[in-house]
Amino acid sequence: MEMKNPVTVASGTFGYGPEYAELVDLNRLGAITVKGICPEAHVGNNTPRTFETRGGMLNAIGLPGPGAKGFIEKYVPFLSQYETPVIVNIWGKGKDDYARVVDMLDGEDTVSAYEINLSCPNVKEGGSAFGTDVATFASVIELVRARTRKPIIPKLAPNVPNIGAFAKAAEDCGADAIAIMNTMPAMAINIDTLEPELANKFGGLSGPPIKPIAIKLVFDAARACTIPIIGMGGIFEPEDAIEFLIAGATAVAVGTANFVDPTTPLRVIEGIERYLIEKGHTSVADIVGTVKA
Amino acid sequence: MEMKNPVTVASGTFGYGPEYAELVDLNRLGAITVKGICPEAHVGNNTPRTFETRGGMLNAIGLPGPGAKGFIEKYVPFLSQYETPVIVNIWGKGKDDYARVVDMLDGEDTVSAYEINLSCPNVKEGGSAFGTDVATFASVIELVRARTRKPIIPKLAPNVPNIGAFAKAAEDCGADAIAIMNTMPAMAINIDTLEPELANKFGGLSGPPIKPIAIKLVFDAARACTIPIIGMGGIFEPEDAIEFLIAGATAVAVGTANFVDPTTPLRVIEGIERYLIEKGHTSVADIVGTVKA
Amino acid sequence: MKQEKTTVVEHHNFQGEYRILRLAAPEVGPRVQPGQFLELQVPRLGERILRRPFSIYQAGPEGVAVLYKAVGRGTEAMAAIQPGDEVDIIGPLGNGYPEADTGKTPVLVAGGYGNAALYILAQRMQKKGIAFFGGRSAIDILLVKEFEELGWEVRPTTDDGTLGTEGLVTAAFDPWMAAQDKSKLELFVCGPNPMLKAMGDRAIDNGFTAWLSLDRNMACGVGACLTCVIKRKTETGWEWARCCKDGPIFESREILWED
Amino acid sequence: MKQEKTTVVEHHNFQGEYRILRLAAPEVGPRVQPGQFLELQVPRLGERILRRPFSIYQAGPEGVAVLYKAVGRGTEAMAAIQPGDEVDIIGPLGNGYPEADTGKTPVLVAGGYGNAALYILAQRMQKKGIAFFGGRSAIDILLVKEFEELGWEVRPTTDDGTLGTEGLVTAAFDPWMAAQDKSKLELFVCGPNPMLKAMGDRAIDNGFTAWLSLDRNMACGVGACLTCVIKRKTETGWEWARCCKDGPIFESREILWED
Ligand SMILES: Cc1cc2nc3c(=O)[nH]c(=O)nc-3n(C[C@H](O)[C@H](O)[C@H](O)COP(=O)(O)OP(=O)(O)OC[C@H]3O[C@@H](n4cnc5c(N)ncnc54)[C@H](O)[C@@H]3O)c2cc1C
Ligand SMILES: Cc1cc2nc3c(=O)[nH]c(=O)nc-3n(C[C@H](O)[C@H](O)[C@H](O)COP(=O)(O)OP(=O)(O)OC[C@H]3O[C@@H](n4cnc5c(N)ncnc54)[C@H](O)[C@@H]3O)c2cc1C
Ligand SMILES: Cc1cc2nc3c(=O)[nH]c(=O)nc-3n(C[C@H](O)[C@H](O)[C@H](O)COP(=O)(O)O)c2cc1C
Ligand SMILES: Cc1cc2nc3c(=O)[nH]c(=O)nc-3n(C[C@H](O)[C@H](O)[C@H](O)COP(=O)(O)O)c2cc1C
Ligand code: FES
Ligand code: FES
Repeated sequence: MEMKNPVTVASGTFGYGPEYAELVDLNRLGAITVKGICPEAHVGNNTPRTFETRGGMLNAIGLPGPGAKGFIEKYVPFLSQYETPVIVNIWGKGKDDYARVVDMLDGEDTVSAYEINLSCPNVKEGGSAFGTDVATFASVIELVRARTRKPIIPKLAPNVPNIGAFAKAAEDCGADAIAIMNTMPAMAINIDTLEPELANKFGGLSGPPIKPIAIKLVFDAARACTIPIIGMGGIFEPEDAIEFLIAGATAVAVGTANFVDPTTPLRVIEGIERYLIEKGHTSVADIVGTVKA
Repeated sequence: MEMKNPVTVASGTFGYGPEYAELVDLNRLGAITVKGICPEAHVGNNTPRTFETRGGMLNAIGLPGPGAKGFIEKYVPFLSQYETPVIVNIWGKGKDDYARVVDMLDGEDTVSAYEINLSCPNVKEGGSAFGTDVATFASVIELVRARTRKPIIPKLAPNVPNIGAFAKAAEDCGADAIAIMNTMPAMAINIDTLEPELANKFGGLSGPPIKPIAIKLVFDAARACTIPIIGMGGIFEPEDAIEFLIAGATAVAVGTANFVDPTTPLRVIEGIERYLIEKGHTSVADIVGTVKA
Repeated sequence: MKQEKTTVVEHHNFQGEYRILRLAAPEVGPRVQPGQFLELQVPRLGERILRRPFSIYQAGPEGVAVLYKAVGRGTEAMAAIQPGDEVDIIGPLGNGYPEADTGKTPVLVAGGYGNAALYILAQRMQKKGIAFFGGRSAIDILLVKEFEELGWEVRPTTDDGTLGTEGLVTAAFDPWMAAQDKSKLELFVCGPNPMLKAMGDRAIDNGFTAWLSLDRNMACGVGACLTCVIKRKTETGWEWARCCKDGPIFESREILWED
Repeated sequence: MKQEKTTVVEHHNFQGEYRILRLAAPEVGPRVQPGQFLELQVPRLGERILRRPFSIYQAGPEGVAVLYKAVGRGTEAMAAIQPGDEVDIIGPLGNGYPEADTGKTPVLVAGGYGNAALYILAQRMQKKGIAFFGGRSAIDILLVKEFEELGWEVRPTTDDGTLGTEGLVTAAFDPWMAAQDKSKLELFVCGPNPMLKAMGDRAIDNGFTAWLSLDRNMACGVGACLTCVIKRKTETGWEWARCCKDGPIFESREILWED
């Protein structure tokens, strides 16, 4: 898969493509990463599903979706109109779900790559459970690797002390790249009702608050593996994305910022180009991992 | 140790006591928690040591300090003037440092309790290394437990997937309480100089951005152990502290907020009292862990 | 749907705690259909980041106006907005109300900002009918004169009886409904959930149509985040529908009310 | 040291990019010693939280004034401060300059906001002497008239020669120093680090005293966080000293310059 530019959108913050198509020219994105898909349609969590926090937000959407078949019927025709590569974020309640969803999607040319969600904090089974134990993590990647020739991009959980071990494991299991980071497990409680602000009790923290955490994880992972890293976490301005690239990310994803300003991915693309010119670089590769540390 | 009220200050954000004494009546605090102390004087990291981020800050002070002897000479006489219990935050480069620093301090009546820092992200040896592996974590607590009758309060690292295991281990090893959370490992890079913004490269994220993460950790820990939890992380307003109590903390600590408004601990104490009256409660205990989840 | 950097033309207190914010929005204004809303980025919201959704009170070639009440951080921060300020909006969003059935008597039922949300509809409808506005007190009943000037008969109700019938909006609506050919009624409702449900129940029990405008917390406003979902009935049971994209207008029979 | 909620009395452009902010601060004002500073909480700083340190330009029973330049987020956000606004400050902070040695000729050396930082000192010193002010261009040399009115002889230097001697402050200071009895000089310096170091070196080489005011990033301003440390010489080597609490004034011989 060739990304036109180093900027994609973060799964779950951009729907399946059509939602923002009136506001953003999808052909200008480096890639479109769609909301998480599992084999069968999934209903997700009850409401409230999101909550705004100081400077960011919590979400516990719970991966509702049309399932692989529904995705192919409802969204592939739309997505196939664009030249932009489509990264499908996949997840499963059990290991074999990951294999099944790949089998169901692999025939679609429109599906350019798989982002393997091993880190969703908002589903009881699957998700994060797979992302915080290196052995389980590796076994899922091996399973998926055996099913497809398309690029596979495991998405790592942030709440581990040793992100490097996961990055290394991903590389060893044949992953083509890794994505860092998913949301940070978090919680908010209403002090009048004593109820959690989210129906799911817990959620994932995203937005500007997590950026310094994500930069550290990307830096550590870049030292531990040689495959490309898609960095994300609180990218709201071009400078944020550039910081990820310098820390060691080869590409970046804009997430929560889409809700605030849908043109953020395009502003980031332009901002990176401006920065490269200013600094006299000819390609993004010139700045990847150039941090003096 | 009896805290007069459920509000203390977070180690490292309030110096050793004298620094804020002109602005805050130390006798009104539930306890004074001082900056980390190890057996010998320690120089700490180079500058820059802190950096402001969106909504919060990074620090990599590196635990400079006068050492146990220096602390006793320089600060114990001052602290002994107050009725407020003093919690000494202790750390070590190696396991036995923890034992040595306790041996050196234990004779001082002014030292009411030890907060065992097993989670400082900013020192090469010690700190976080002890806080992310349950076995090592437990061994340090046992060591300290064997040396003192005073209350010991291990301080947990946030960057683990299973905080409950650490809370349980602390309880099993005879800890009297636990403190959650220390700063979150993080990083910021200057995109013009390509240098990390901190001389130590990495630092710990603190302030409002981490509150939802801390609330989740406190909630999980409260389900895993029966000893009291001192909750901290981004407490800037009374409502923040109340949220920690409802999540399961028995007491709270105000950290970064001291830099912004030194009266925060006092405002929090008053705000909690107001809330208890409003809701018709007679003691803080009435709301601890009352979250409906 | 457009994203537009608008300029504030006017911002003043209207009635009670309600304010009117008028924006020069040549892109969004002309596209507005009755019942649609916009997502407004509150300037200087500081440590909060999400946009806030607002129904469109007035719209024209030159721009839009919203009528709002300060209820929390976002709307309170809006107090500081000055004429000349730039305000970024995304809109018009959501599906408007369907064309009114000219064979029926149009009935508007609203409370709070709902009155404003129905104004464009009332304006553009050929056939004028009757409007039931509910509120706590006289001060909360907005736009009575404006709706009358459009040719609508307005029946206010207030909890404290300071204006019109004392009681909930149903206190005025039910006796009126009793005297009507119910199959000939078409309701357009915008207000708090209890009002929506009460009207929806009546529509179902009495066999008329009621278009309800739902209010849910939103994050994106365009259908991407799946925050604003409600349960919509299906043959087999129910499915999630997005208020922002599949709504905010639903017919009473579509909605599966919870608790 | 007091924390005070002050009221903005005056806020206006002063010269070039510099502005003056005057605060009614009856608690802090009377306590100020020359060379001290305060930590100011910038209103509406939004997503930034830390206070910003500012030298005290003027102080009296009624309050204080700071003279500042917008260089980043915090100082830019200060542009929006209006008379009547509440501004929370902590001060006075740090150790002021020591009593001047009346047996010596007081020499002030400053650049940028350093001129303002020395104003109270210049005001309160019995014996007036000479002041060397350096800057990029004429527009950057602040308060020449004000210092002259206090009875000081002012020798400006500018990089571009638009005012006074062309070159760095040393271009005017060195020739002047050559003609002096060096043991009788006492310098009070506030400006960018290179200026501090240059003056410090001359003090050491020529055996006179130079009190230097250091500028370091600060978080707490009261000595609690250990952010603002510099290396201070000791018999055995060096130790960290806190600019905010142990400084910001240090004698040239105390400082171990890095790089
Ligand atoms: C379709 C629609 C039309 C509306 N039209 C009007 C109108 O015309 N006039 C009017 O006065 N009001 C209208 N509202 C209500 C208005 O949007 C709310 O009053 C406003 O959003 C409240 O925000 P606040 O920050 O002032 O209050 P707050 O209580 O501070 O905001 C609600 C709280 O929940 C948070 N929050 C809000 N949405 C979300 C979300 N999706 N996920 C997580 N957290 C969230 C906020 O950030 C805040 O923390 C409408 C709402 C909808 C959905
Ligand atoms: C003792 C002293 C006296 C001063 N007197 C004056 C004066 O009289 N007039 C004047 O114009 N300026 C003065 N300054 C400089 C003034 O404080 C800075 O210009 C101001 O802090 C810059 O802040 P900013 O947000 O505008 O710029 P920024 O560049 O945005 O601030 C500097 C950046 O570093 C961050 N930062 C600042 N301090 C810290 C810290 N301790 N840790 C981590 N990050 C930090 C800021 O938040 C910001 O991100 C003085 C400084 C000191 C130390
Ligand atoms: C509302 C919402 C829904 C999300 N859904 C998914 C998802 O389906 N799959 C996934 O891997 N990550 C999901 N994420 C995580 C984002 O892809 C991203 O990793 C995270 O939000 C950090 O980036 P940000 O701070 O830029 O938002 C979601 C995030 C949000 C805010
Ligand atoms: C400048 C600074 C210094 C700190 N020093 C210590 C320390 O010496 N020992 C320790 O256990 N924690 C230290 N911490 C962590 C705090 O005690 C606290 O756990 C953390 O900052 C989260 O709370 P907050 O968000 O309220 O600041 C320090 C934090 C800051 C910001
Ligand atoms: S608010 Fe995002 S889907 Fe409706
Ligand atoms: S700024 Fe905190 S010690 Fe000086």
